Amino acid sequence: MRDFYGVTLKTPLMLGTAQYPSPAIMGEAFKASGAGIATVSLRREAGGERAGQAFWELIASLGTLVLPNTAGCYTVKEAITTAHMAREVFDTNWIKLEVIGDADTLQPDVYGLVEAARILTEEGFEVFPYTTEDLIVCERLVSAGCRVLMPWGSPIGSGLGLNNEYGLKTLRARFPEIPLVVDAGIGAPSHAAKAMELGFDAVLLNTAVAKAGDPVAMACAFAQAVEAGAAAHTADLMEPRDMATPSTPVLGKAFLE
Amino acid sequence: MRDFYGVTLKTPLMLGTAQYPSPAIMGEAFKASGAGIATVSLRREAGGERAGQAFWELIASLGTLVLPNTAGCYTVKEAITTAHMAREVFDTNWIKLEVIGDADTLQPDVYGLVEAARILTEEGFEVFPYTTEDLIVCERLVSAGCRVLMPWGSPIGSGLGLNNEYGLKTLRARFPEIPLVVDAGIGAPSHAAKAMELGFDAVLLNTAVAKAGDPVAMACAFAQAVEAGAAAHTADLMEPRDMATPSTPVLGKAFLE
Amino acid sequence: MRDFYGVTLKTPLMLGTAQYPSPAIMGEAFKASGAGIATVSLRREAGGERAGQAFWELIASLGTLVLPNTAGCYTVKEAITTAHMAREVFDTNWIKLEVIGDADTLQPDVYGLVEAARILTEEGFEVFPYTTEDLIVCERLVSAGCRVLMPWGSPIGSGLGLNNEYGLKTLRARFPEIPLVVDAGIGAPSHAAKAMELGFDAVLLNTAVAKAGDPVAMACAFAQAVEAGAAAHTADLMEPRDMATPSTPVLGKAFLE
Amino acid sequence: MRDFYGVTLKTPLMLGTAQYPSPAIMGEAFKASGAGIATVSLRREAGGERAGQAFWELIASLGTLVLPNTAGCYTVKEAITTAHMAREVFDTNWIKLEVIGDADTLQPDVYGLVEAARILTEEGFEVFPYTTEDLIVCERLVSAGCRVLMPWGSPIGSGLGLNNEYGLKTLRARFPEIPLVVDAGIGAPSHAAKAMELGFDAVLLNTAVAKAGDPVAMACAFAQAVEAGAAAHTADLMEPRDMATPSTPVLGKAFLE
Amino acid sequence: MKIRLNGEATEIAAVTLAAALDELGYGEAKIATAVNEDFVPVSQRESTALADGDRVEVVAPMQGG
Amino acid sequence: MKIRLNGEATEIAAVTLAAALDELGYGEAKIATAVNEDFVPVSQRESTALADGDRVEVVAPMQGG
Amino acid sequence: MKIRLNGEATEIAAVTLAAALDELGYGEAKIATAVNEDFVPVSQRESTALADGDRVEVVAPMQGG
Amino acid sequence: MKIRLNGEATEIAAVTLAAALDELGYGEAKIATAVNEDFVPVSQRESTALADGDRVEVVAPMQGG
Repeated sequence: MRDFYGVTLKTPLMLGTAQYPSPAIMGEAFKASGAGIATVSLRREAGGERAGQAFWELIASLGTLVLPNTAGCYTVKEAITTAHMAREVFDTNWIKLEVIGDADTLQPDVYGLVEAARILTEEGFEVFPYTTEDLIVCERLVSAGCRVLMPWGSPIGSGLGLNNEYGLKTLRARFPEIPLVVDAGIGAPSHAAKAMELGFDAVLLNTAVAKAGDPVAMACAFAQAVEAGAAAHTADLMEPRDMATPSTPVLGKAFLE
Repeated sequence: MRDFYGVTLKTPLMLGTAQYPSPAIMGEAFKASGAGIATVSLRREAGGERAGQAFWELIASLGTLVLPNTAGCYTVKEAITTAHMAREVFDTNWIKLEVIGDADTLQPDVYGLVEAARILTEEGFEVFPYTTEDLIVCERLVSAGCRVLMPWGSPIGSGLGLNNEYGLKTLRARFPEIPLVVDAGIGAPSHAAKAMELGFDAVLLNTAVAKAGDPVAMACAFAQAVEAGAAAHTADLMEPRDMATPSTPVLGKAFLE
Repeated sequence: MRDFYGVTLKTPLMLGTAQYPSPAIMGEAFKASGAGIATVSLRREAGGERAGQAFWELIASLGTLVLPNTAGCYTVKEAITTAHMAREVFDTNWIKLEVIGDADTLQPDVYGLVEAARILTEEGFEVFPYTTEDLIVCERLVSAGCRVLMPWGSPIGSGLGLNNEYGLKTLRARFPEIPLVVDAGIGAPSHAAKAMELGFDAVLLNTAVAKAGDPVAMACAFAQAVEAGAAAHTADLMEPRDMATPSTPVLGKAFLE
Repeated sequence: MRDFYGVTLKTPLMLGTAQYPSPAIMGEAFKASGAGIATVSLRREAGGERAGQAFWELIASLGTLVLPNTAGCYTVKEAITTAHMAREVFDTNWIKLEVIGDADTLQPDVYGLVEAARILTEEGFEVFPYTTEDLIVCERLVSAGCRVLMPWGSPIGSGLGLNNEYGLKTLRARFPEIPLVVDAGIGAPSHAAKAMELGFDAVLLNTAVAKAGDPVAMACAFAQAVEAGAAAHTADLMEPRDMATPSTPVLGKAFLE
Repeated sequence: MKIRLNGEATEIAAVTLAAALDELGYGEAKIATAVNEDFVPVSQRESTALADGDRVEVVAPMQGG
Repeated sequence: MKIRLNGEATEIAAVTLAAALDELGYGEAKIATAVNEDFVPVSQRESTALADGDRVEVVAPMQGG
Repeated sequence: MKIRLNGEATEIAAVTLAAALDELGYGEAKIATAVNEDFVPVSQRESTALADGDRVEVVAPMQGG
Repeated sequence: MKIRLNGEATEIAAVTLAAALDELGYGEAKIATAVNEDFVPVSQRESTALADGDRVEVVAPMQGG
């Protein structure tokens, strides 16, 4: 099994911490789903506010690994400074690198992304780049030192699933050694299962769980779906056939007409 | 939760018993997946052969409910006689009614199907009709007394998944009270999860499990996938959106450029 | 080329006459598109009203073949009586047979359809049955004497296109001699082109043209699309490939780095 | 209508000149389809060979505009030198800029592409960049001076059609002023029609025509399909509906049962 | 007598379908007819007697899909 | 007499279905039976006489999808 | 002097980042800091002098996707 | 001297690109040239001296997609 910078995941599920109805529900979603990695972020805090403190204690209580992101950064400079602040606050070399190129689609700026990935790698970070499914971009990221790739399925928060299955398949075929995570756009467990059936190593979710009618139950549903997809990939799926064949051997059928 | 002729399923997974590498592996697939219903059939047996006896003991040991089928029957007469023989041998009123209309696609003959369903219902059978996703056909089956509907996803053994999602959605919307099972054509856990996300009550599989590289692991994968899909349907899936929205609140973002 | 009860179509486009902004625009749509067949219907008329007369003169001026339908008929009896009235009024043996099974989806009742098709054929009609893509149903229709099949692409007026491409492909493969028309559900020229690429003989449209912003231009667009699809089918389409190959021979490339 | 560096296309069809069974058939394909732009390339020639001369005379006889490409270039340097040689030989400032990133998928290297586009624009070229559907990459290309964008549909020669419709739609929405061409991957007229229905300005094809059973007929089929799609986009397509509605007004239906 | 014409209660003096159509103003209109849900061809309108309560349908060409 | 057992020509001495099944070695096997395409339940095997040329089907449980 | 704290004009007496954080009530809060868009680690807060108009960012953990 | 012409070792007497192209039989062919990976326009072929080992590329129009 492919490892994430030396860490083997307990489960192929990574879960975001934003947009839940309440911190308690968020905590439940993690406990119930067994998600092994929680993505977190940073924001400005006023003196005496201590909101970050409270959130931090909640996260610490989850017993998951923490993956800080650089959400909302539009430049290499912002992303790098944010990464440094995150490393100090969260005490980890892991960084989910987001260099956003567009405020509507929130898609990666693949130019800033590769540059930031190279710099951060040189500075000792272990980079989880949020990228498109572009093979060439992914090769650049690997050359820059990334040992994990996190292509989007579709735009963040869209829930559209896997917009370019062909592109994701190509990545799996071309990076047999690199852990691949579908990050963003997954809206239903069937999408997550499909990603794992393609041979991906994990799925990173947030909106589909946090905005579900019942986030805790939905988190569990996704946990099962990713394990189902992973198991199916290992167990070797049947090839679809254009010709139908009987499930019941016709040999020895009684003659009754 | 919808019941199947008074029976509440332990799990939404129904599993066929054909085409496994060995009876032992088949048994393992059932035990490991917890499938609550096993489909079975009948075939000619010679005096002293006792093959049926051995198979029967294996099935009995699984502790599942047994759903005999009328596989390979092309006429109402054959199907009805087969159903009577099955009722006696398997000691159950349940019958998975197949009236096949074509030897290649193995698809239902919706004319013979409705007639046979009516007759068998009158004779006290509890009919599980293998049908197409045709709304009108399904209304006829319900009028004929069927309290379960089993539309195909795609041709038996094709593994193509859900060829007509729109048709399946229509059935769910139009038969809120009737248990619906996708029977035939499912090739991967993501297909099964999708069917459950549409609000179906169960999935019936055989080839995708029996012909997998590792049938036991694949059976478990499907068991997880159907539960994931069922849970997701209950937990209320997010609506896909054509516009991307951030998972991380932009409020309070540090200004670093 | 397959003929429709002895008639060879000028173009593979059949056009409905309902829902246009005005009779004049409808007339233009026919003239501009060169559609060779116009579907028409019957409705109650009061004494002295003469609305039917006016419509009839407009249709007659189009110089197309006329295909009366039995739209809105829910029983065999209604459909047959309507067919007889249509034969007298429109002076043709052709009838687009609709036996509707559901008021919402307006889908065919495949039971009434086959019975009505048999009776009408015996009474000398040349039946164009509006059917589903069900292979067995289509075999029954052919046995009942139909020499044309008109499976739906998706529900009437939905514009969803071809909901079950696999089913349509199967029909083409199984009825090499019978003219096949996709009737209902087509929403865009790309849908119509696809149907023809599958080897269908014609497409019947109404809503997608009549409800377009510019019905006349849209009718022409569909006329081109069906001819494009038909020509492509004849000219033998390339097989899609999962591996990319260069369009430009690499042989003899200059070495410039 | 959007113009291509001041040129208004006669038709939305651009056609490649490679892989035809013979030069004569290629010539016929152009004449019959009316394609207004022919893509061409360069290759090494030995003294006295004059193959290029013969090909050039054939192209000149077509009376189309000529769009030279930089096919097979993997570096900025190669692409730029090739562009200069092409400008001299073909006597045009137009260049279809290909900077290939991978020998299997032949997909663009979006890093080299943007750099080469900037340099060539500064040197007075009018660049037609072969790119992915990445919005950010396309914004960079526009900033670099490109006034045409040519995103791929799927890998060159694959015939898979539009792998990421969502991405293409996004480009159309975000670049209302820029002519957009789907370049590469189109395999059937229905794909080409779809691209135009999305509001694209043209389609560039080669393999699907050259490798068809009858390239001349296929070229015509594509010519019709792109015009159909363009007309449909202008004529305003109906919105697909999830609820079916009748094509025939039910008002005034005769009561016959 | 009272018939139902296209679903509407209607009083007519005529006793045959042909006469009724004239009386009701259909004249030379391009129509087809049914009585009590059975088709009545032009050739039989003269010979088709109407009785009180008969259901008469008169239809004409219209737009269709 | 000569019957067809599961499609095969077979010579038997027995004159009832029950006896035939014993003679043919089915003993206690878990089977169901049909004669000339009609189901014959266990309860009627004794009383079911066989005639020359009868088509007898004997089936047992098997794998199914 | 006047600095901009998280984008807001703020008057402080302190002359080092560390002192400023105390003065502003951050105390033991779990925070990270940047001055004029450059990260300043905890270890350098003492030695980081602030000048009039400096842009100081103070961030803390929050939810993220 | 020895140059590489389109990747092939080639012996020429000419000392300018223009002369080399004549010597090599390109005459009036519709070609473009590069020396050591740099484009050399027609206008500069006369003035472009070749040195031993130079890499000369000569290309002509061909089919392309």
